[in-house]
Amino acid sequence: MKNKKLKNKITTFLIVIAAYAIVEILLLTGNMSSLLQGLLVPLCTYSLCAVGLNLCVGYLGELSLGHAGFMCIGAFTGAFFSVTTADVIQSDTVRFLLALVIGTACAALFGFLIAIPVLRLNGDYLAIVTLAFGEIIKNVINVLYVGKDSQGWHVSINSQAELGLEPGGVTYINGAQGITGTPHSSNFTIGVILVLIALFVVYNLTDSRTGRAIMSIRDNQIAAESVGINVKKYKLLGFTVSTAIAGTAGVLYAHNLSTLTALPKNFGYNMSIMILVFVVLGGIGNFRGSVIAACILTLLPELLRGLSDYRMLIYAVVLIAMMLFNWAPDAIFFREQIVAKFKKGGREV
Amino acid sequence: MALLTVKNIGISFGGLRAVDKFSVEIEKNELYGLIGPNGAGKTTVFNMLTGVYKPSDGSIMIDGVDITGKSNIEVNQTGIARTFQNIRLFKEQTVLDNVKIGLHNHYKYSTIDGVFRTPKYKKVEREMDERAMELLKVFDLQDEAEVLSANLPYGKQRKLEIARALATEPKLLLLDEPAAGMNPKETGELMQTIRFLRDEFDMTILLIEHDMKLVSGICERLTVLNFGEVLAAGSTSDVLNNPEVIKAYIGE
Amino acid sequence: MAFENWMLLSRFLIQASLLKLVTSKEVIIKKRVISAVLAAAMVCGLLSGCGGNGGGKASADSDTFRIGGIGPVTGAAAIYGSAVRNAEQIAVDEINEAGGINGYQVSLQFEDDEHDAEKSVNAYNSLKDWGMQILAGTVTTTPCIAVADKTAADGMFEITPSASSTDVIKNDNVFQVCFTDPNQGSASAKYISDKGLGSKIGIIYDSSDVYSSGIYAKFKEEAASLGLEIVSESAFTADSNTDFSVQLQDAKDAGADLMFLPFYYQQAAIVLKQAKDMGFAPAFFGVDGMDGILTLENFDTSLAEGVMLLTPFAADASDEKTQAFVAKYNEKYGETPNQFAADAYDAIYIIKAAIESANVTPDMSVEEIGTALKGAMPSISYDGLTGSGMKWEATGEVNKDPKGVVIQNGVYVSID
Amino acid sequence: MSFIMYLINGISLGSVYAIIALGYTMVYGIAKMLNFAHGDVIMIGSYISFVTFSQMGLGPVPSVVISIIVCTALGMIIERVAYKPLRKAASPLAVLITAIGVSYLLQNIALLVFGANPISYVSMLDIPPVKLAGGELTITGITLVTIVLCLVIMAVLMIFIKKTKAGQAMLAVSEDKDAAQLMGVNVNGTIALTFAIGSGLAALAGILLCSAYPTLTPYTGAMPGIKAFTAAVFGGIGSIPGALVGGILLGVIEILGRAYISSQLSDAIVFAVLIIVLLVKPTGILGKPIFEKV
Repeated sequence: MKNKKLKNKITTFLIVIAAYAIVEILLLTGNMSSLLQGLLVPLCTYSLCAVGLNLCVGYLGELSLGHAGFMCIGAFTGAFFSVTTADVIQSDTVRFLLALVIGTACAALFGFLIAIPVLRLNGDYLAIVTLAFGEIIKNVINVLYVGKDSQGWHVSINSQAELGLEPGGVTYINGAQGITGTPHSSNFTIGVILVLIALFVVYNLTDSRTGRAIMSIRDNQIAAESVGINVKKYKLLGFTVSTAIAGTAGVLYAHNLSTLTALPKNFGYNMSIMILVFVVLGGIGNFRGSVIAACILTLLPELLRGLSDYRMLIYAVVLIAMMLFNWAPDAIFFREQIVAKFKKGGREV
Repeated sequence: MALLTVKNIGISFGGLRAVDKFSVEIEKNELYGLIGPNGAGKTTVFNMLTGVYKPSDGSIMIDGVDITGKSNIEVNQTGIARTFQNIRLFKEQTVLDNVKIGLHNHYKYSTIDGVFRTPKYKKVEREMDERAMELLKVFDLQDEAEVLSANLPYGKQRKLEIARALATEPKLLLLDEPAAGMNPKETGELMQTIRFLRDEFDMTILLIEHDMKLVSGICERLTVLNFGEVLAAGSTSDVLNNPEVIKAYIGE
Repeated sequence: MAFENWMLLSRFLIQASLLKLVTSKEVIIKKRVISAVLAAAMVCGLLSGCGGNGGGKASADSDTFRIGGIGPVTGAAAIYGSAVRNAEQIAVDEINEAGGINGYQVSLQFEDDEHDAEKSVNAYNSLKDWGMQILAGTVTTTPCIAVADKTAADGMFEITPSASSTDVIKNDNVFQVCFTDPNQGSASAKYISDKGLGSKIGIIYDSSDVYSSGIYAKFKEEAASLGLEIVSESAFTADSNTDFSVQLQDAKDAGADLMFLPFYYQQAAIVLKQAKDMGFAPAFFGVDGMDGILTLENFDTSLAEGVMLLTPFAADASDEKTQAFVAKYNEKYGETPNQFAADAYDAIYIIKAAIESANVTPDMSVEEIGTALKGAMPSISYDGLTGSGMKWEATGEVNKDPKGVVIQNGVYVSID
Repeated sequence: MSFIMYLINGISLGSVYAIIALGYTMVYGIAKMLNFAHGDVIMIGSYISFVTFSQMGLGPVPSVVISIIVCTALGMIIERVAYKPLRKAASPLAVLITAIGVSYLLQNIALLVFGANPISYVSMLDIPPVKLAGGELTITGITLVTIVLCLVIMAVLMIFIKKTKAGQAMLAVSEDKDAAQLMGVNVNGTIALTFAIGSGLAALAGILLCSAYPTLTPYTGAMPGIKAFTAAVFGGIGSIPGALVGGILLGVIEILGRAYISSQLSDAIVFAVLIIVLLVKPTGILGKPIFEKV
């Protein structure tokens, strides 16, 4: 078992590194389309999110429909740090690394604070509460105004005018307009490194004393309590790590675009659900699957661009078909039969 | 002084008195049986002893420590471990990992050690593996260490649950119908194992059981529950010959 | 193009399902290596496949201008993107029929961005692969800011029909056809003050929308300096934009005699109906987003009687240009065009005017075209559907006069 | 006086939520799944009634009947094709994700068929508003109809469940699917029936929703759907009176929050109240407590 886990881990790392190498070769030889080049960072972003959520869904056994909200917190705190320190910290790399740390930490902090009361709830109720938190975060950020002038910082949750900035003051977070002018610091290499770090953390975490405790809660909370596992602590820990990874993804997201707004499309419940789709399609508890599913489902609508009006329709159909193919007991039976046939055929040859 | 002293505990569910004025004293290294007809409140007593339910009155002392109203996590850490009537294993994990979760509070390293695979992690993991294998050997499960616990046959699942409970290094072990679903041969083996635990691990054991052969074979003393109240208590032979007990079991 | 994508997609899906097959629990132990190889092959095949696609860029015909468009044609903002796409297509077809620009044909490719910044950048990159030389987009503000960053880096000329925030034109390569939001806000306040349209003003705005909150902020500021009294101001969000009873009740209680509604006509239609239902009848004043309300399918236009709005475009204006455009749009798409469509139609013709003025040719590089057009913009003057004598600052902002109209008997009538 | 007006508006909005929430809660109670596509079935129902009533010129009754029939059929097809194969899947999340796929599918079909342009929905019923307190308070006809209809539907549903065999079968399936099966209840049939009823209700909900808030687009159902789902959880998901209580309360909180706290933060207020309610009462206002036997 030990060996199997290790092999599994190494395979995943090798796949990510191989994919990175292939991409870099294609980039160097100029064989990659602009569309794909532009998608490289988003692929890392969504892979990160999916890995983070999979820790929560697959190992902690709790359904969260609010991970886009944590991504949003990471994105806004990271971007806020970057735009406010653009003059202070000269080195782009240093600033971005600090933004990553801050965004991750803030998302983790919020995750932690939210988890304290909320993890008492079970199943679908927990899911709806996380969804609610995600929506609250989005709503609040949309009316948040933060600016600075010689008098110091001004904050309002009503309007930009209410900040009462002196002439020459700068509005950093401008309500629905969000943050504009975030430096473009994300790149594919950093993205892949972050994915590898996240994978390293989740693989090692789940295959350790802590991970076993987390999984024991998922498998049977009463039994876990009966052997003295501090259920609350490990639930909090699992959830917080999961939200921290979502926060990291948020920072990466924010530094890939020059504008950051909290719209239903990018940080609403729809995005939370999209991340969940990656997790479920890739296999609950299977981190490698999450990364692959995130990549496939992010690429799919882009590759379908040729279909013009039918694009999202086909996407929906493919999604339903993939779910049925991967999860329906009948389909699994059918698949296993085919695999068995293949194996048999192979032996005869 | 007795290892476990329970005085007059009771609990109600929705107006129904499930257990009333239950008292028992169990000496160290004793094998004690809790018997009674279905629905008599035996499992409820276990649940109160282990902190799953809080008794509405009465007190529970283990080894001089008052654990009345403590959570089941604290109760375990104070020294009571249990198995469940409806088996509760960590089904998605291996047999070995199930026992290692039991070792959780006795072999420690931090989360950071775990993530970064420090030497401490390696050392403690090795020790945990060794200890867990020792425990599995007691139950003859060493060959199934890497099997997913959900895939074990029923009898072995029961044994694994005991092994997991033992891993928490309890002073008192509560077994809820350990022989349920076992055939006579397996029950025989189980009896031997329970005796072995008592002798070799110096364990004190309280068990609920319907299999009278097992009860009369290994228990030294018994308490009989009927309709939530203690019907009789005393040495096994006395209790089993008590006409009231026979009446309660056979009925009118 | 479409066929290539189909091929790519089918290959991709087959590989994906094979991978899934191989990673299914049953065989996972034995076939792990194969799975890894397959995954690598999949990534490789996919990426190089797309790479091949990208190579097509070099083969761009040297006698065709390639204009790209970006906007939401699916998702909640689809109405704006599809209007722009349709109108741009009409303009391009007209130009090609009339012999092109300086004799060069124009081809148009429009990509969906679902009103999302990230998808918009994807759409932009996809258009670059297609060989786009000029961008007529993007339609909505937030995505436009993200894309404007990319066009600036590539030196591409960009003209947005309808993204109205001032952040959009921060870079000097981006020009607007529409008014900027602050511009509309202050123009509206001035108009109301000059004409004495109301003394107690109530405002409802969409706080989750850049366009609406931008106009609102400037309007409020301007109103204060003009001495207009704002008695009630309340917001709504994209997530609760179907019920305005509270906002209207608040304004009614405050005795507002003019409601300023800086948002789009779908919501305005509900506001008008709810106001009528509750017996609240102040004057209503809208901005260019209100345009389209009369042609909203099935809308009871009597509700909009007396509504005033500042709009550069009116679908039932009597000038020949507008009538021809509306007729053509109606014939082709079975709908009446809204202001987005008009802006987009103008955008294509403005590109044409700029190309003619700068004398660029399709064989020039994207950057050369960008520099030339950027230089030409401040010197051209254009008469279009959304204004006559339109001129541009070098910053990208348009100068044109807003027209005040009032709705009477279901048609726009000029106030002036 | 404005407070009373706000209250009435809240109840009006809430009763629309309630009627949508009924569909969610029934399906959840019996199939234990969040049918994310429910909001989109509502949207389809509205479009069908728009086509039959405003475009084909049928009367109100035939057009309501047709849209109910279409939605019922649609609901049953969705259940059969997309959900049933996954009922025994290893994780309950599988069917949730498929429901999301169905939701995308319905939205995009509507987008292709009806276009992105919104449609101004004309109410079928032309009931004059009721004026109270000398014209200070106005209650629109559609508000009254919605509230009355909501109560009637709820009463009919409760009677149906209490008095009919099929209703009892629903109760049995919602308590314990396997036990119900052993007792000879046709579980598949019962679940299909639940989807049929839920989707039929969705048609009605769509018509009422669009009559009260008359803009119809392919995305009309999404947000009310989520809010109604929230309402169902609020009231205790699986409970029919809970859907009513949750829906009305949610509507009232939304309106009062917007009126007295902040119009910008009304969504946040609604969701914050939801969270507080669930923390105090983890299974919603009228939900049954979950009890795990040890």
